[in-house]
Amino acid sequence: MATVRVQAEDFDPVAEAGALTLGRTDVGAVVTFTGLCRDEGGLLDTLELEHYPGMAERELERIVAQAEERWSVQGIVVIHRYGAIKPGERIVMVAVSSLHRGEAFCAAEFLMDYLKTQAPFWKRQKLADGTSGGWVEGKEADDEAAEKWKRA
Amino acid sequence: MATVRVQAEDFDPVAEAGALTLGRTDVGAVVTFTGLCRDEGGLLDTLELEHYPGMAERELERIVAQAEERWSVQGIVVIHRYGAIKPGERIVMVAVSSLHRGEAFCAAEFLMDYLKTQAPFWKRQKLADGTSGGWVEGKEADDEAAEKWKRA
Amino acid sequence: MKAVYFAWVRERIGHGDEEIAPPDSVSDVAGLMTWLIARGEQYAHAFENPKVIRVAIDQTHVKHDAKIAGAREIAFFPPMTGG
Amino acid sequence: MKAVYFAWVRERIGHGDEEIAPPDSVSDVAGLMTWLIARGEQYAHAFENPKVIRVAIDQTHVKHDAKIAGAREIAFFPPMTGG
Repeated sequence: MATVRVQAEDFDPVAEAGALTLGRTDVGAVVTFTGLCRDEGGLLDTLELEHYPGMAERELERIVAQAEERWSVQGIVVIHRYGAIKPGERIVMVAVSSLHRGEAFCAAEFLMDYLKTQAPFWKRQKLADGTSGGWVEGKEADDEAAEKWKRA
Repeated sequence: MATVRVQAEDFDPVAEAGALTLGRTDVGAVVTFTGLCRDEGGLLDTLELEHYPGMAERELERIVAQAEERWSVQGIVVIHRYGAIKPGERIVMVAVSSLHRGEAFCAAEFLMDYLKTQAPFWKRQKLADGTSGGWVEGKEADDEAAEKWKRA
Repeated sequence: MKAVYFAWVRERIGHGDEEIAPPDSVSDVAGLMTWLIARGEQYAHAFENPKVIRVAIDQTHVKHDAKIAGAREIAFFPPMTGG
Repeated sequence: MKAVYFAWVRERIGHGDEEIAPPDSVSDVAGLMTWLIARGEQYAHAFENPKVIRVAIDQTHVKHDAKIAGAREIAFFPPMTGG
């Protein structure tokens, strides 16, 4: 059971993760990750998220399929927003349910690491002083985080 | 900011984790773990959780302090129930907020690994057929999970 | 000092806590377990495999070679299974 | 085939998509970038550091040595920064 959504609207992490356990008594562990827009010490006004419609959904689905192949999980939810996002707002969430905690932790971290480097989204900053902060640059740390799953 | 609670009552993971971001615009990542009572394929009627009052709270606080020393986190919530717990109900939750996702994932997994082997709680199973399933035995996998943080 | 027992250690011994007054010759946790075993069958059963028993002095985990002098509360219990 | 551009690649080129018809001699992604660069300054700017450019053919990531024959949609974009 996997849910993948790419949307402009905010989402409710509780309701989304709750769907993984609703009416079930066979789930042992749920790990959720929520990524939020930081205000960068007051410098940021808005984060503008561009995405590649169609490919964004497909790529997230591919990443979810990889996680499902690699770990024994019961359910996965991945939701990623695009468009204008204000400080304090949610950008992305992943939730994973499984029998035991190890699988849920690994799969959730894998999903985030892969999503960061593989899913076609790009962030641009609009600063509080009215200027553009430019496009956020890809971080080497993110590439390394994704690479570690190949060695593992 | 850390919240540690040991209680018989159920808790609301949403509200608890929500407190980590409420009114804040400097949080980048929230990782939550929720541990639930599995019905073991219908065999389990109730999980009875015994704890060492006083030490349970102290030990959880010590584990939280270790996590705070080890990773740069913004907030931590740890809640552990005791008493009679039915299949599908929550047993434990940890939530960690931080600027970046790596710290939140590591700290949450560390908290769970340490809690499993260090916090004075013991599970006994009451089976659906009315008999006692006996005390749950400590798993070597849990000891190994806790050990890995010493090598890391 | 007060001895407290949890989970199957408590069940085997038959009660959850008691005041104990070991002689001065009993200096560490291992010695205290040996002294307790001599108190009766139920203790012998609880401590039949001493190396699996976890011990806390005044609510802090300790090893079996920890000294017990000055302890107010000594707890004996099986490996923990919370979470 | 359709070329699509995202983020600063799109901004530098000045539009998000266009129909392109490279000659048969252009066989792979690297060759297509070279061919695009010859189309004008805005392309030269977008592809000034070709090795940082990521490419997808029909919405699947590919390397620069991937063949373009049969492609319906080729996307060019900077390293991704979602999440």
